Amino acid sequence: MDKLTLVQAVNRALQLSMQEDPDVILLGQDIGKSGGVFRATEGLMEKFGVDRVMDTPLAESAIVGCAVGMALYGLKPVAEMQFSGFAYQAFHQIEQHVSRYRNRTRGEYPLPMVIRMPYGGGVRAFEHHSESREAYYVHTPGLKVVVPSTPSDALGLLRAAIRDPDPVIFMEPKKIYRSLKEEIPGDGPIHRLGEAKVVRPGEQLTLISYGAMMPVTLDAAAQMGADYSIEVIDLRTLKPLDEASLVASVQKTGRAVVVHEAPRTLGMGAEISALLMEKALLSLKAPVARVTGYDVQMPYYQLENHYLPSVARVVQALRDTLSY
Amino acid sequence: MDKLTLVQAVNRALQLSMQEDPDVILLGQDIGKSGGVFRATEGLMEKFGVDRVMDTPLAESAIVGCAVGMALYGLKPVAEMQFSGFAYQAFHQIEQHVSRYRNRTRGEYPLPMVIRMPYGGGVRAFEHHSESREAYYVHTPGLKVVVPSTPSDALGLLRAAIRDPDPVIFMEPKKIYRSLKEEIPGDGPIHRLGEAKVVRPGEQLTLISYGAMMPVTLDAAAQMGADYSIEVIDLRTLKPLDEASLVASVQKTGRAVVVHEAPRTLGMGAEISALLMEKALLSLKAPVARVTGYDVQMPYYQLENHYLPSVARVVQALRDTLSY
Amino acid sequence: MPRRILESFEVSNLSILDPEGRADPQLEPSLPTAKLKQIFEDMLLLREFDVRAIAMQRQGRMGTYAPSTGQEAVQIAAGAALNPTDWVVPSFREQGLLLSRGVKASTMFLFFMGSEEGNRLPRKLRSLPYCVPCATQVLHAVGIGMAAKLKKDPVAVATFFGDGATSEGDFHEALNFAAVYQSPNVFLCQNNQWAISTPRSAQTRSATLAQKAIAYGFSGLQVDGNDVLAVYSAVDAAAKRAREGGGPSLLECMTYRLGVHTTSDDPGRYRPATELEAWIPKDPIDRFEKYLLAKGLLQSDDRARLTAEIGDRLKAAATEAEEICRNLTPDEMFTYMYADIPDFLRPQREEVLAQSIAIDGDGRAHG
Amino acid sequence: MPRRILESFEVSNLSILDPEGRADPQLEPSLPTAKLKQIFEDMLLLREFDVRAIAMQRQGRMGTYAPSTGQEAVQIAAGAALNPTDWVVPSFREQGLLLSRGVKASTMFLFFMGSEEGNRLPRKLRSLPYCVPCATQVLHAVGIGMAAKLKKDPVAVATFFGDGATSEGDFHEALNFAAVYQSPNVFLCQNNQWAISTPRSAQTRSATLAQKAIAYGFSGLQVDGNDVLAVYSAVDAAAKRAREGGGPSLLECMTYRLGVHTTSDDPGRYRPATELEAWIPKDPIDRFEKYLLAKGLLQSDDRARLTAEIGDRLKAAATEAEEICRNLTPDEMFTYMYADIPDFLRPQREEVLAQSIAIDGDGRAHG
Ligand SMILES: Cc1ncc(C[n+]2csc(CCOP(=O)(O)OP(=O)(O)O)c2C)c(N)n1
Ligand SMILES: Cc1ncc(C[n+]2csc(CCOP(=O)(O)OP(=O)(O)O)c2C)c(N)n1
Ligand SMILES: [Mg+2]
Ligand SMILES: [Mg+2]
Repeated sequence: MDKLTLVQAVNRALQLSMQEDPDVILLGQDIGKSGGVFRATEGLMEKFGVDRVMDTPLAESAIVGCAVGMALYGLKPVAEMQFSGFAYQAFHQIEQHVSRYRNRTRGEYPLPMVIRMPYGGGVRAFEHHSESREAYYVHTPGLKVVVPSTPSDALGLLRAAIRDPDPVIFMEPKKIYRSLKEEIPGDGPIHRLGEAKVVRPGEQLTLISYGAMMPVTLDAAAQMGADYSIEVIDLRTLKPLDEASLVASVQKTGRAVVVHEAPRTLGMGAEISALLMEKALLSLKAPVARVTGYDVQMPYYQLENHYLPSVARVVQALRDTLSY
Repeated sequence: MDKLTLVQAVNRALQLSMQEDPDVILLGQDIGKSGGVFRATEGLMEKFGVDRVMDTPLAESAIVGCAVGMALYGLKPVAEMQFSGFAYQAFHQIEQHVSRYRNRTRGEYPLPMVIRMPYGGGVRAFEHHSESREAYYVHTPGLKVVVPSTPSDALGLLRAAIRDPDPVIFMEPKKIYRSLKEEIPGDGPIHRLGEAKVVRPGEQLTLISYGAMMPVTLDAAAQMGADYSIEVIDLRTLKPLDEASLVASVQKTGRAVVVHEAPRTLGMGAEISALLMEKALLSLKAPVARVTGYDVQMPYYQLENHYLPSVARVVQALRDTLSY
Repeated sequence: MPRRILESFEVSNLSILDPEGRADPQLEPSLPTAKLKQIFEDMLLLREFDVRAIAMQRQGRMGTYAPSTGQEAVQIAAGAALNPTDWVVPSFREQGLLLSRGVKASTMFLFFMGSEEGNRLPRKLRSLPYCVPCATQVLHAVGIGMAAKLKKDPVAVATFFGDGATSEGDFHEALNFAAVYQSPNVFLCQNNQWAISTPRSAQTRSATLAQKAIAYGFSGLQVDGNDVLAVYSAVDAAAKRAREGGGPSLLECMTYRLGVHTTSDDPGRYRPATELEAWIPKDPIDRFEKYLLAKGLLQSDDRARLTAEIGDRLKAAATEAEEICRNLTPDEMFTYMYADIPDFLRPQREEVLAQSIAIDGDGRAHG
Repeated sequence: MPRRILESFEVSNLSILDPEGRADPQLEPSLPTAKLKQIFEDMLLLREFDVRAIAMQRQGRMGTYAPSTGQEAVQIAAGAALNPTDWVVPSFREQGLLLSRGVKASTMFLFFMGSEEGNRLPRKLRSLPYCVPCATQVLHAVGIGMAAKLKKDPVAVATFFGDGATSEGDFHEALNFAAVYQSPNVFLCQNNQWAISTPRSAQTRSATLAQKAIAYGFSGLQVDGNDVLAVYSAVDAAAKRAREGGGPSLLECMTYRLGVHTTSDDPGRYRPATELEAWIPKDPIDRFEKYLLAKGLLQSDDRARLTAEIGDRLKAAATEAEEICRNLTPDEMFTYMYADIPDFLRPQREEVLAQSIAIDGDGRAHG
């Protein structure tokens, strides 16, 4: 039984998917010979050859646009954006084609493809290497958006994303790429997309997060001690959102706090708050609170930890919400 | 005193701005000789010459990227995206530079520029000519986002946007470009960005919208008749949002319905609902309701009116909210 | 050694038919009679499609329409030079190409009538539907080419775009990828001299568009795009090269948009009438007709007869398309978004169905 | 007439110094002694900046760093050939260029230490800060050029980018706009043969990058980028042409990244050691030193002495930068977002200030 980090789990998921389906191919910058700037694709070119693990020129729109073409032909391309901050170079291909091809052609040309991208802050990197802009993709009809927070989920969700008949934006929390190892039995799980997970059951408050903010969120829940019963939910899939699980939990607890590092305005917290407004207002004992990145550009690394939600900020929101 | 349509008001605002400030220049596809596909820039090349009204090659990223350079040099460029559905070709320039330059350089290089784009459906156009994706820009820190709904506001807001020291995304509701004329005395107003407008005062419910959905929204309010007292607010600026006005209104009325044609998930309605959750929960007598476009790609024109919020849908939401 | 020449390049032009429809005997391709006749008929079909579509647009029976009049040789000869196993990836002005690939006329009408049914092109036709954002489709064509190469399928992938589209970043990225991966692509530019109101000379400063291939290390050829035989020969050669692993080619086909950009456009605002007049004598159908007449493959009244027959077929196709439009139901906007409709969309679909909106024949909703 | 040549093109290479530092007498530019010495000093400064920055990165006193070792001639000679009234628009690997334009070393350090203070370049330097997304800055340079032309200011605008950046759509759109508007741009490619792990040969199939200018109708020149005199002459000529209204030029400067892509990179994974070895003898500083020694403008111990002096200055600059970092306050992230802070951001700023987070010297928060 192997112990894997999150980035190793991504690598494993790619390897298993390529083994079981010859139509799965990878393309991206520096993913082949060098194994990717985060080593997510390490060893795969050696294993599957340069035809199935393609080092590309420096052009994101081409990577996504060619992946669209490959998917139209019948392959299952998995494209890597080196950082989510450079996926905007391909944003028109994503909005105009990735999200639309199936619908536009009345199902004649589905697009089974995955776009992987490391996202998020806290790794002391250059500008454009720290953003969290999942909202752009969640707002775009036709996409699915997945963000794992553990090695095992990364494996199970990525395998599911690659098998999924629809295009999936797969955002990888680079801050926790290597921060913990998990034992994964056998080939590991294959998840279903669209299912949130209660990672800690509780009765008094529903604490919701995903991706790299999960450890912070769990720490905050732990810090509240045994006096408070906090239910922690990991969204895992941001689109389609597991509305039923969220609503059921908040109907039980009557309180909710959402944590994410993306900017507050029109971040996931807004949608979840609006959802609970619509579906659980009468259960609410306090306003749904948002602990988020601020509505500023992610500062360069000297100040990035002031930008990112901290355990202290989450704890503060939990206290405020519990004592409302 | 002239009667102007909304698109004529845009034209007038551009003309006045160019007259009073020689640094204002326009660039975009087909804006010069042909006067723009919607005639928004008609006559301006004749008046101000090809140096200040630049017909460009077919390349949105270049239009925005060069506008950035011009603004860095000290000009005040007003770039036109022919349709908002093609602005994604420039999305990386917007996210990576337009929204960041001032902050990145600690104020040394502000970017006084405007990106105009017609948006929205209901004009029986091709695919990509009908979207409403203001949420992308509203979520992006560093931008301001303006959407007028009347000729007079279009004039006053565009002049303000051009004078503004920060970059402004100016989205023009093409469906109502010509649907009504308004008398505009003298040079017309110069608005302040960031101020919503109560276009119809009321006591029982706050009905919030902007842009091309304002006529639908006002019709719905009117259809409710004299038995109901509905306050209608036109947001006008989506970012920065006039939170104070919204909260004050809902604290008074206790009910709110938001109408927009953008997809529901993470559309403006989500942010407003979350805002009212946080700032007005105790005043709420009913959940804040959203009447929006669906979470699908805007259908081709045969079905687009089924996608767009209709008066009937707004009326239904008003009834449901009032009787909650 | 100080200033030494590293490389030199040339760009040339191919033309086979002269203005009077006489072919250069050295270059004239030997095409079967049936093929020549088919090309001529398909050209008439395209022109007639324009006539009917513009009329319907004026009657309010169709939305914005982008005609091809003047560009028949490029589309039809290119289509004729490709195999059914090859792929075609059009922009939004290739009605003729798609019709010649077997797409039903009613389907083509449906696109312009505002229904996605106009994009329901059976996979077996290997013809992608229209693509509105300029140059984005060029990348899809390269991806298809890369995939075909990977699968060792000997197919060419021809993609079509306008002169304006060559200014977009996607054009550049596509040609670069195609060269790097030696994908089996034929890049076919319909240089109709205008991108809405922007003349070719203001779009880019290079003397030709064909020379842009030099930037990617492969060859470009300028072709007389109003010359059926030149287009056929050039596409045939490029497609063969592609199928045989010889990599991509760029063909700049010089033609002219004789009509409006779309039915929303008024070229009178920007285009000198003299320019239009100079191109009218180069009409590709007239030129090809002269060639066929001289060869005895056509009689002088054939064109009128064929046009009338085509008119009847198109009339029926338009009626069929209108019938399909009448039967569209609003929940279709949900049906194809995902393979399975996700839970969160179900209530939205129910809402749209519950809305009692009366729809009239042309899709305007009252409610 | 059928197949006729329309245009022909050539691409050539410019080189002035031979590997032993001997200049071609026909091409040797006549530069004042002071300028020659300044260039040499600035090259040493750049190399020493790398040494110090890499050391600090290893000590945890600096974040990721992108060194320039091996590329000193391009950056410094290009900077020297430009006027202070010209503009420069760098990518993220032009420490030397910016230092030679008068940017303080402490400011350059601050960028890599993770503070926007590293981008606070006084407007009067006409030097834009670093730009991380490849090729996006090339468009800004064109916009600046267009604006300068509009204002009739006789300035050149030089922009820098790597070989990898030429594959991006923005590169294409920029060169096309520059040609169409005849903007006063110098496009300077630091072709250091690698884009992270992608070798030049896999980036594009064209024999040279210089020939890409042909696509836009202007001229490209390949330059020996490890040759100070060739770079100086080429940039000087291109900048003059630009200032005089002669339009844009593309210069492909052939150089080599002797070190890592960034301090996060390990070239051992992808780069053959033999290639590196072949480039070491072409070291641009050694070559230029030989030239200056032969001319008697330098003594054999000058380099060591200058390097030591520079080392001291850089040490002080690093200390200054670290002092600035210690005094950063978190509300700065709000201060510069908009000209005036909007109401909705005020509570967020208050929240960040209210958070009691202990900060240690290198910016890690514990809270
Ligand atoms: C990315 C993008 N920007 C803008 C448009 C709007 N538009 C539609 S057609 C057109 C001109 C296209 O010119 P060209 O490529 O020469 O093709 P043609 O119309 O002449 O066939 C423009 C600007 C678009 N469709 N896509
Ligand atoms: C748009 C974009 N995509 C990806 C990256 C990540 N990245 C940083 S440097 C680099 C390679 C750049 O190569 P080149 O242009 O040759 O410049 P060099 O690093 O050699 O100076 C890449 C891919 C980026 N900065 N920008
Ligand atoms: Mg054209
Ligand atoms: Mg390089």
